[in-house]
Amino acid sequence: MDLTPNSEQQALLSATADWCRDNMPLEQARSRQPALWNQLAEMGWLGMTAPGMDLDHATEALVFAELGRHLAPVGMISSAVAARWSGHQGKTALALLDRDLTGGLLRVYDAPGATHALGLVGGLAALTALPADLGGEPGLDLSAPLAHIDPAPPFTALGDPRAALHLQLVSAAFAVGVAEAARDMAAEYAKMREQFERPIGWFQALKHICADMAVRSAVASSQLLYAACALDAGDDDAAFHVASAKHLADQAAIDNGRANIQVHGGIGMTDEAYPHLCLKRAHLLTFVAPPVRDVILGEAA
Amino acid sequence: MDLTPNSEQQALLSATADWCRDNMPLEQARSRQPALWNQLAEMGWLGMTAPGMDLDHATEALVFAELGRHLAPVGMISSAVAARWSGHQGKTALALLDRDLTGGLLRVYDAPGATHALGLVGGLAALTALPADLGGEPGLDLSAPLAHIDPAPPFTALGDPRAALHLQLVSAAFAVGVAEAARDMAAEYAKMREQFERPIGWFQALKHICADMAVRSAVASSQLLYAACALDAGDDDAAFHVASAKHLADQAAIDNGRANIQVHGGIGMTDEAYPHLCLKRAHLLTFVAPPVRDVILGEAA
Amino acid sequence: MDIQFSPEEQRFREECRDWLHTNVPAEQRPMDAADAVEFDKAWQRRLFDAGWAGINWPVEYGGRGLSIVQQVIWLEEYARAHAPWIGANFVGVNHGGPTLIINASEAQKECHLPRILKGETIWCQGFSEPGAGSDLAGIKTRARIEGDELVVNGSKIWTSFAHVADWQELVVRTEEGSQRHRGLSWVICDMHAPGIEIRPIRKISGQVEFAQVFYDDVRIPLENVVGGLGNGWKVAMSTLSFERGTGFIADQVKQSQEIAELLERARATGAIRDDRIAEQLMQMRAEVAALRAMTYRNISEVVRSGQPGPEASVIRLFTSELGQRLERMALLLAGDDILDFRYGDDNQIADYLRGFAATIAGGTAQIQRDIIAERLLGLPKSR
Amino acid sequence: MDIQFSPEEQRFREECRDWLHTNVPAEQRPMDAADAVEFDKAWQRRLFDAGWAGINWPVEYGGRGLSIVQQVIWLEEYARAHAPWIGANFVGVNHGGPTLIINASEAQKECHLPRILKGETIWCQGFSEPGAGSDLAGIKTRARIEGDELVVNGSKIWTSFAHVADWQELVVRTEEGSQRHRGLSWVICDMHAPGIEIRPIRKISGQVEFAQVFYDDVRIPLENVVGGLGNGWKVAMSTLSFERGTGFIADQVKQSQEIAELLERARATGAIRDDRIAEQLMQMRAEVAALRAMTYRNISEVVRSGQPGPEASVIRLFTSELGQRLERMALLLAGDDILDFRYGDDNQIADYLRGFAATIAGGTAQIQRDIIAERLLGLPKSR
Repeated sequence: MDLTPNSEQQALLSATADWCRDNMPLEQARSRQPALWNQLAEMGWLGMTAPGMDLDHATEALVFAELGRHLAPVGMISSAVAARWSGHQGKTALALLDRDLTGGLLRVYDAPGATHALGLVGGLAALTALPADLGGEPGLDLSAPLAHIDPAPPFTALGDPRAALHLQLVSAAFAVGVAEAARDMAAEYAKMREQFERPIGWFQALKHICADMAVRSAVASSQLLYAACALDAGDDDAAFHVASAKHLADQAAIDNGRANIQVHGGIGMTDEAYPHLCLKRAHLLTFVAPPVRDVILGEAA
Repeated sequence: MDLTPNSEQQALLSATADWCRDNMPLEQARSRQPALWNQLAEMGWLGMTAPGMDLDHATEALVFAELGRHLAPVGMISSAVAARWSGHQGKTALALLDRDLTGGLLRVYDAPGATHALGLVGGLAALTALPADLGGEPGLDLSAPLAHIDPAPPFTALGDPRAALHLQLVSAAFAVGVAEAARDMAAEYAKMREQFERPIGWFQALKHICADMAVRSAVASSQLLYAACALDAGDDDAAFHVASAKHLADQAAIDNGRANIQVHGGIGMTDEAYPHLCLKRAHLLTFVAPPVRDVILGEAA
Repeated sequence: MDIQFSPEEQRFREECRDWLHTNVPAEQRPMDAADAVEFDKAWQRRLFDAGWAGINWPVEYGGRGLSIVQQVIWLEEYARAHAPWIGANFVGVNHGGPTLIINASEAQKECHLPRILKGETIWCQGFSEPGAGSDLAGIKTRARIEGDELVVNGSKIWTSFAHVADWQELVVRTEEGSQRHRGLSWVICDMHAPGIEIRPIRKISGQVEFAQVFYDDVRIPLENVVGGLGNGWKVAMSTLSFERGTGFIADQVKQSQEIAELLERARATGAIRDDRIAEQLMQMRAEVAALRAMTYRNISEVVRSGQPGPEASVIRLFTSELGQRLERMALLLAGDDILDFRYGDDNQIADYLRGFAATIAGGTAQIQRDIIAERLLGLPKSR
Repeated sequence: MDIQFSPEEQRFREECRDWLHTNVPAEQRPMDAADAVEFDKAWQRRLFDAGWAGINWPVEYGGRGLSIVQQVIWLEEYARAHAPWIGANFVGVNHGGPTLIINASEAQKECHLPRILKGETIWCQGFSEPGAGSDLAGIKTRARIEGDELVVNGSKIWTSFAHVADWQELVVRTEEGSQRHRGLSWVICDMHAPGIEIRPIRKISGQVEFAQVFYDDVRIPLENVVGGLGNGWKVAMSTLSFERGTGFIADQVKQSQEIAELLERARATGAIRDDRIAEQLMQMRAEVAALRAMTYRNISEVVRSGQPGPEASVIRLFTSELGQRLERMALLLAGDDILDFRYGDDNQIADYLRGFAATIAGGTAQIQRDIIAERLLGLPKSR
């Protein structure tokens, strides 16, 4: 039993953090260059658990939380799952059905350059082929081009039910990263910004907002790592742990996202500051593989 | 339109406050002397809106909030309603059915000396005759003797549906009083108690707990007065306003009751301090004429 | 105590309702900024011509000189009729004008007040600075006196309608080296004066509704000082006592319309069958009712004593947080529609994003709680 | 990273489980205080005789000298087996003993440690004072040195088991005029010494489990000072680093049992069909799982680095507030049964009432949030 990263994982984590800071800063998440995807592929992040790299979900969750912290493209979520379970290497777009079954509207994120999109259909991870020229425009989350297909084309479900858990896990990792990014942004601002001739972080009201952000992040990231290990171990309760991780991660991302804006005050209300990028991403992630209540309650069949 | 007490009401209020402080301090609410009831009757508080006194519900709500603040006996609630709608003068015990219809367990508060008990049965205020020797022992709320009758005897519903609204209104007034008592107790303690060489009320965390108590009290008491006026005016929405008042008053009483214990710290956890008396009373009041969700939603037939 | 209005007040309400019914424009306020200002000005003029501008302003400056309760009634009916947002006239009508009425010289009043009421001049605010947000007394924009002029240097921020305003209510530090609340002055600044530069700021909802204003040796005649040099803090604080809580009326009516709409939507989609949603809607419906009760109580206090009670800060905090909860519920009911939001959309997502301002602008929720604890409960000041 | 235990650890877990299965007493811990202490002592002796006392205490003082992970496994299995609450042995085994192990002289250790493990002596705590609760450094109880004795005057409060304890871990001010953290000493006080008076305090749940202790010229040999005169603060703070987060294990298992019971009750009564209740239960079930993850993570950190991470304060705060929410849910599910609660009842209402202590005792939730913000996030200290 060990829920801390080993030295290899730590090295990988800090390399990831360094790379992200240099090549994919959160501050540029308004729109990511298409060329970024080649770099992401080169770094091996589009198929960490796929045959070839064969890393475990625990390592993947650590790295994806770090990527999520820098608001990496959401298409990385679907790419990771497709590479592991379907053999589709490289970029796979992220598909969101507006109902849990095809027939309604389909939203596709990060379509340019992808031949397929992956999403959740009837509780299973499933793939669909994309029209060649599918582009997209920024939506609520400005970072990824969003395209619509109405009605949604047919999907082919992946055989292994663990693919859906994998999708939920990596999207939870992204959400944990968002929660941590918001926490750190708020804490830094609270140390630097002065009002009433003191840093605002000196005031207990602001201090406690930040403390609660730290609690939510710690809770969500701990459960994320446990869930990843449970998936790796083939634990009977893996579905419960992954759903719990997603639930807590979404909550942490949204609540920290909101709190971060409040801590920033007026500047947090502007497009030119960065807090809103975290919040908008957090809202998007709640629609990716949302947790099912009965799974968390242990009521599911 | 005027939601502030006029000069007569103000005079009555301050006389009530004075009397309560001298004769019925909250600090003695652990057990009230039976003789107190004679005094309450002499003061005219057992039938303020009954024929004879004919005061309006607005005045009654003001006075009952003040009485509630001193944790006056809960039997005053049922007495006020019985006097107004059934002609039963003097003390009427408070009846709580464990379901909304007879047949289950009946709890009776403040039975000694009362011939009847009044409670809510099937949404209507209703009376039942009590056995002559019914006594009682303190329960969660230590202030009033509690007796059990199992199964509940038959009740006779009062004809006017407004009697049920009246019951809800005066119990809401009691809850508003509890919320205010807890707020003031916490604020006083926060000014007096020192830690880290300052009054604890200097610390923003404690200050904001107290501020939230003030907000909850202001919200609940404003709605209480509006609801009382709506009942007086025969307003079409009176049932909505009274139910809303009860809902907000119960919340304020419970939440302020809890916050008051937290502000008091260790001493708040002891039987010898008074915060717990407010909280226990608040819990009792949630079972008196609880608000119906569909009435507040405007969904009720 | 009584929630009923007098027959005279009820007649006044009928009058308001009748006029609004036939006069509220069918077209929406335009999205384009320049068109919107023209719309705002025309609508204000129409209100003025029909006698609905400045209900409680003195008659000598174009107002009606009516009671505060009539002002409340007008604002209620105005909101209920979904009459246009006052828009660019907001600062002049609700803030600058009232401040002038209390503090300005006769000449200043005669010059500005009628024009504000007629929609002829647009005002903007110049209080907050990049370094002085919640801490308004931390103002650093300074004005030195040269002859009969002030020469202003510095910067203001969060200024709505800066680009279309003719005048600005500007608070500057006129005593060099003065600290905090002392040495400030409230001046009328000509927004067309040389040396003023305006940088628009985009909100997280995409709208560009406010700006940062830079002052580079901007010259303002000393006669534009209101309430005397060095009295700026007192002048700025006086405005609230003119509004006396009526500013909450529009919010209150808007929130009661919002909860009604949310309920309707939840019924239509069946979401109301989810107990969690029904419970939250119930909670907010009760709270919106309580907000009206609290607002009426505050107005009643003003009528009785001439002054709003300290509960005004409670109303302010409660309204702002309730508003945010209403917006969150709208977001929840919108489901994944929110993903298609784009800058410029004016819908519930824009309301949600803009709505963060409610607990920030004009004193954060944290400052409001300090004020409530200190003024209502007498806890010791910690700032 | 891995959530699986090694084969050796799994075998140890089996051993624990087997022994507990056959040895956990069927009878409840007695309600009567004197009987309860006898029960506690007998049970502790039984644990000791079977080799389960002091799993991670040094072998030379009667412990097993095993790893922290084995300690965790024992505590998990202990809680899962519903083994008796450690009761009167709590302070000795979990607090006084560990403090002695780190700080005491050889003579002090030999004298006290084996007796604690065997359940022969009962300890109580003497840290808090009426005027020094959250502000532990505000201690005023003073001890002057007379020859080879300390003479103690003052008062301590919230002392559990004061009336049955043999020894007390007592922190007093031994330097006259010293301020705050300085000039304090940690001493072993004989609770049978003359001059000690004990006033029981009743809790809001009716139990009398703690007391105020008064010291009137109580004489304590100087040799009972632990860790040196004037080092009391450092000694008191050292205890946590011995426990290193294992103290959270029992809470975590208890809360996972509680959520399971609440779910079962909600299913049985049909309350789970109320989406509000189902939602809250879901929330808490996820949180209890996360609490285990967080606890394991903290333990892993200790195993890897020898020190618990600063996250321990997060676990503490989170556990206390989650516990209170679990208790509130139990109250909600109990419905109007709560009205019949009487002093002395030991049920969910008693748990709810006693549970207020969780965010007060040992540092309020407010203090915990200060610590988290300052130590984890580096925000400036404000006290």
